[in-house]
Amino acid sequence: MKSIIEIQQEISGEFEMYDDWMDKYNYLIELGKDLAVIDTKHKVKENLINGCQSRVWLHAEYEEGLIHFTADSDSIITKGIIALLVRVLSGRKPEEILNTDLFFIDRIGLRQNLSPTRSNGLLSMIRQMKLYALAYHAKAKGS
Amino acid sequence: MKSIIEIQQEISGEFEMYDDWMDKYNYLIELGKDLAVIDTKHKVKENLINGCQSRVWLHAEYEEGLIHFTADSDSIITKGIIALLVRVLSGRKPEEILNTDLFFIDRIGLRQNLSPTRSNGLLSMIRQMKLYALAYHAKAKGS
Amino acid sequence: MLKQEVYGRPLVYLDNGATTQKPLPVIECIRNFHSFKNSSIHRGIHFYSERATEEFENARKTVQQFIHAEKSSEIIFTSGTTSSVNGLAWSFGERFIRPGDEIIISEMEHHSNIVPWQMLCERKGSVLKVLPFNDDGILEIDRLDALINNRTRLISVMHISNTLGTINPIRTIIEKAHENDIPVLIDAAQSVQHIAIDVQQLDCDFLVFSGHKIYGPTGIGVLYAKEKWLHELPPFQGGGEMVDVVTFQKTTYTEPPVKFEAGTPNYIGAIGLAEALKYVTSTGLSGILQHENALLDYGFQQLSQLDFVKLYGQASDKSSILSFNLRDIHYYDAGMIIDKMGIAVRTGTHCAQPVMQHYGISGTIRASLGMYNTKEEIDNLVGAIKKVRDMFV
Amino acid sequence: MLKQEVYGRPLVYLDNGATTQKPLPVIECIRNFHSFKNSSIHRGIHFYSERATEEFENARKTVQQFIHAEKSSEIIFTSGTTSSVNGLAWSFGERFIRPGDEIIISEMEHHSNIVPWQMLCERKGSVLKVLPFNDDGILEIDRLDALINNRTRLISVMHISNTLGTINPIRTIIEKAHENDIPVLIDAAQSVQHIAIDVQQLDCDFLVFSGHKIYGPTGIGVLYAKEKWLHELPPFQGGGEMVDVVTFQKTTYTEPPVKFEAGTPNYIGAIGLAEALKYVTSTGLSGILQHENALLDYGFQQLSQLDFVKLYGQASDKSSILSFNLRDIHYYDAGMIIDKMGIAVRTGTHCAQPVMQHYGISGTIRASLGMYNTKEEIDNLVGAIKKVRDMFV
Ligand SMILES: Cc1ncc(COP(=O)(O)O)c(C=O)c1O
Ligand SMILES: Cc1ncc(COP(=O)(O)O)c(C=O)c1O
Repeated sequence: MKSIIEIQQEISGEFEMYDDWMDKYNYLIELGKDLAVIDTKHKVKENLINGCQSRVWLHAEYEEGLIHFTADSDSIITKGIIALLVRVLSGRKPEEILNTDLFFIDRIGLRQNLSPTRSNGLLSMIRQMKLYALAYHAKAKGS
Repeated sequence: MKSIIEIQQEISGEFEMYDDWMDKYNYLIELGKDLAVIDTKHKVKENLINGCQSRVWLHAEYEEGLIHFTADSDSIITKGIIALLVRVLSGRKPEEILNTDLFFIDRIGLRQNLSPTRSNGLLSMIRQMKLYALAYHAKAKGS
Repeated sequence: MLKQEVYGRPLVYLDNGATTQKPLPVIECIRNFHSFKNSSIHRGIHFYSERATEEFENARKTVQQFIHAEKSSEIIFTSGTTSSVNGLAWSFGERFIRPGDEIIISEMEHHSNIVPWQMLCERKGSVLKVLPFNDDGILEIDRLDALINNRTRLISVMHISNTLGTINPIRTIIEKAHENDIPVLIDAAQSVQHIAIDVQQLDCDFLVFSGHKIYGPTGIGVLYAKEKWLHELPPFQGGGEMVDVVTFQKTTYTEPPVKFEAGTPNYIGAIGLAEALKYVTSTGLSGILQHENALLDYGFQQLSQLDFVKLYGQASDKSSILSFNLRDIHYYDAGMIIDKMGIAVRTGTHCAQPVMQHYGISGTIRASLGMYNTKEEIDNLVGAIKKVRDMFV
Repeated sequence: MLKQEVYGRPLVYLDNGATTQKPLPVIECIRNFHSFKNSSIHRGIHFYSERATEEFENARKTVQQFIHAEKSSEIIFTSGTTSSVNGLAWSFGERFIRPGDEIIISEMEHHSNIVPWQMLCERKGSVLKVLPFNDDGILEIDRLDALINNRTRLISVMHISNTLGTINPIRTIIEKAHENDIPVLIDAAQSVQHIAIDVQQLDCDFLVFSGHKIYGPTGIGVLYAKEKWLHELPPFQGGGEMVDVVTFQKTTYTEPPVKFEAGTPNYIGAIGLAEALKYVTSTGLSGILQHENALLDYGFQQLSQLDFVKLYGQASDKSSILSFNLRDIHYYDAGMIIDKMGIAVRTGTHCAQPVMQHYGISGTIRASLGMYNTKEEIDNLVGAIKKVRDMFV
């Protein structure tokens, strides 16, 4: 499996192919459509993330030391963004998730151009993923 | 007795002699000092006029169809202004007071230069004098 | 005739329901005041303070004339519509509301005309009743009679809906209310900038609006109250110049409107607002209305032709607002793409969650018009919507 | 070093306690925002709305840093000191005040820190207690212990007196209060512009001030509240974005600080205020203080030499304010003449009638200093006072 850094570089490369922000959006939409469907039993209120104009469900599972994320959103662009985050962060160890610097977000212009700061969806998603990592990290250390 | 118009012209003439606003103030201060003292029994709360930073007492008496004003203030400049108003309006018939146009106020620059609009002393004083006139006018007609 | 000035940028600004752009004279008036005239108002006796006070009181008169109030003392400056409603709710509540009393609002209100009454009802044990609207976005005015009873103390309704654009029959509501001796508050936040208001003709008891939605500055708003109420209602804030005599034993208040304007008012905001009202008046409200209505009709017609567009608010009496969703596309996705094409629209609940609940949706896309918008901008919007459709299906 | 810019006119402006003049960067910031950036904030997702929101939230951070709050969410924007106190009095009162509870203020407070508490006490049947000051204008801090008891719920005092200039020993007050688990509100309306404030070091629970007194715009103010209070206190106004879910059955509120900012906030005011704070910071508060103190000492000394001048406020810990009367001359007469000489001072009670009652007077003449004042201006004032004396005797 590629490292978090490698995957981020890979994603940055993919986005660099598009000059036009419209094409970048189109790509995000594609990614959103392709995101593996979340189990409907996880599309529950407890998994909702605050701070988005669109609704985002994020579910985490911890197996053999790794965290697996599945997610969904009623906004397809948001879903595309989540798809990227899942690709980078899912299947990793809690420590990795906690310590990683998500440089790809700035590099592909996600923060400035693709996602609005205030609706805060992106930041809330990342925060929530890190919170899961923190929780499982504590659990792993405790046990 | 001179008419209200004549007295106003007279006052305007007196003020025209002074080029300097400072001299105009000095003159007002003189007038204030010279204002006939009000009977202390009339320096009561009921005779206080609202809307002045300084306190103003205005007393009116109605005798043989004429209204006589006496007044006082703890501010000497205000007293000077009252002295002018008393000179113009005291000893007049209610109708005269009600119908008069106090053109001297603008002509000597009282409104713009000598008295502040907001502390509203001047306007309050005139209003109060006219209210007395109105009251005595109604009384005269009623009786 | 509308002066088609460019307010800074070639952006297509269709978010006038949220806030409006400021005409140059307003911007310059504020700057000019800051640069050459600034001084605190009331009781200061020095020259600048005098002049600032005079301009502030003239601003009050400008507002009075704009809404045709009888007296300028009926105009209270607040910091916005929300403060106006909250202030009144507090004050009216303290004076007139007992447990079991009822207040009527409508189902289409903005949160700012819902929550203050809910807070009041919670505090006083009173009851909030709601006049519903039908799926076309029209108030079911026939049901008002059934809501009114001898415990009804106040009716508070919006003049124009910020989500549906509906112009509500406030005259009828006021008449019915007054037949039962019930005062009426009109939330004119979305109407003063579009339709000429005459509070004396309407005979409303209270009327509120915000400066920033009528081409004026932020942080300033108006609470109009018929004089007879001003003496009965207690002040909603204390401090500063609103007092007559202050001792620790007893404080007495001064006359309205100052009684209701505790602290240093936003006098520069008020003066800026007056400048905006003058601008609107000199442009001509009837011309503005005609222009906006033509745009609205055109936009409505264009969007109706697109079968994937669902429009909310089908009232024939409608103003300046196009609220819609695109089939199978989340409003948030659509909004992001429309924004990228340089068009500012608003997405979400527009602070009117009950309206969304009515339609069982979580939000809409809203384009709201101002006097400076053009037919080309509507075309741009329609083009953008088609493009969005292409991207997502 | 103070930049001696001319703010518009060669007038001698000594009414900074009432309001301050705006530095050019502040004026330009506001104009610039109006011209190129204006858009409503929060939840709008279009570019301009995003950017306006970001600037507004950055303004909050600037305020946070300026008063050294722990978190930016502890900064609530209001429309001014008076609104801040009223909002808090309402909110704190609803949550914590029962009949018989006590609130302590001081005898030298501004009406804005008296009347809201009187209104609260009247509503809740609680009791207002007053910490007196002595004839030098110094709080009789020894008497605080006797005022505090187990019914005391809050102490609210001003940091610097707007009539006497006294710098109050707020650290001591806060310590004493906290020993008894009593929260403290500091009215910093006259101090933030003169003295560096660190709310964490002071450990005050609440602190309030106005934008317009610290070289910023009117219509904007700050309520700082320690985070632990923000969750406990109910919102003081309802409407707009401060809600989470609104239904007619039940409305839930969002997180602080937005929970306390109902309606469209004065975001342009907040951004202007932040610019003013940056200006003050870059000028340097310690330099400002030093400069103002030197002027104050000089002015105090000059006026002390005139036997017909009676100065109020003899505290050694004093800031920026000279309050006085001239023997046998009404302050109103003096003020008018001083104004005519191009010097703006304020006369009257300065919204602190109890201070006047303490001295048995009806008002004073007040010269209050800002960072741009000069020694020449003090000389002008002293000259004017002598001239007044000559005119009236
Ligand atoms: C000490 C003090 N507190 C409160 C206020 C009230 O401030 P504002 O009028 O800006 O609300 C002032 C201003 O006069 C003041 O000097
Ligand atoms: C109908 C209506 N009422 C009230 C408000 C609240 O106005 P403000 O946010 O200026 O207080 C708005 C603005 O969004 C509105 O559209």
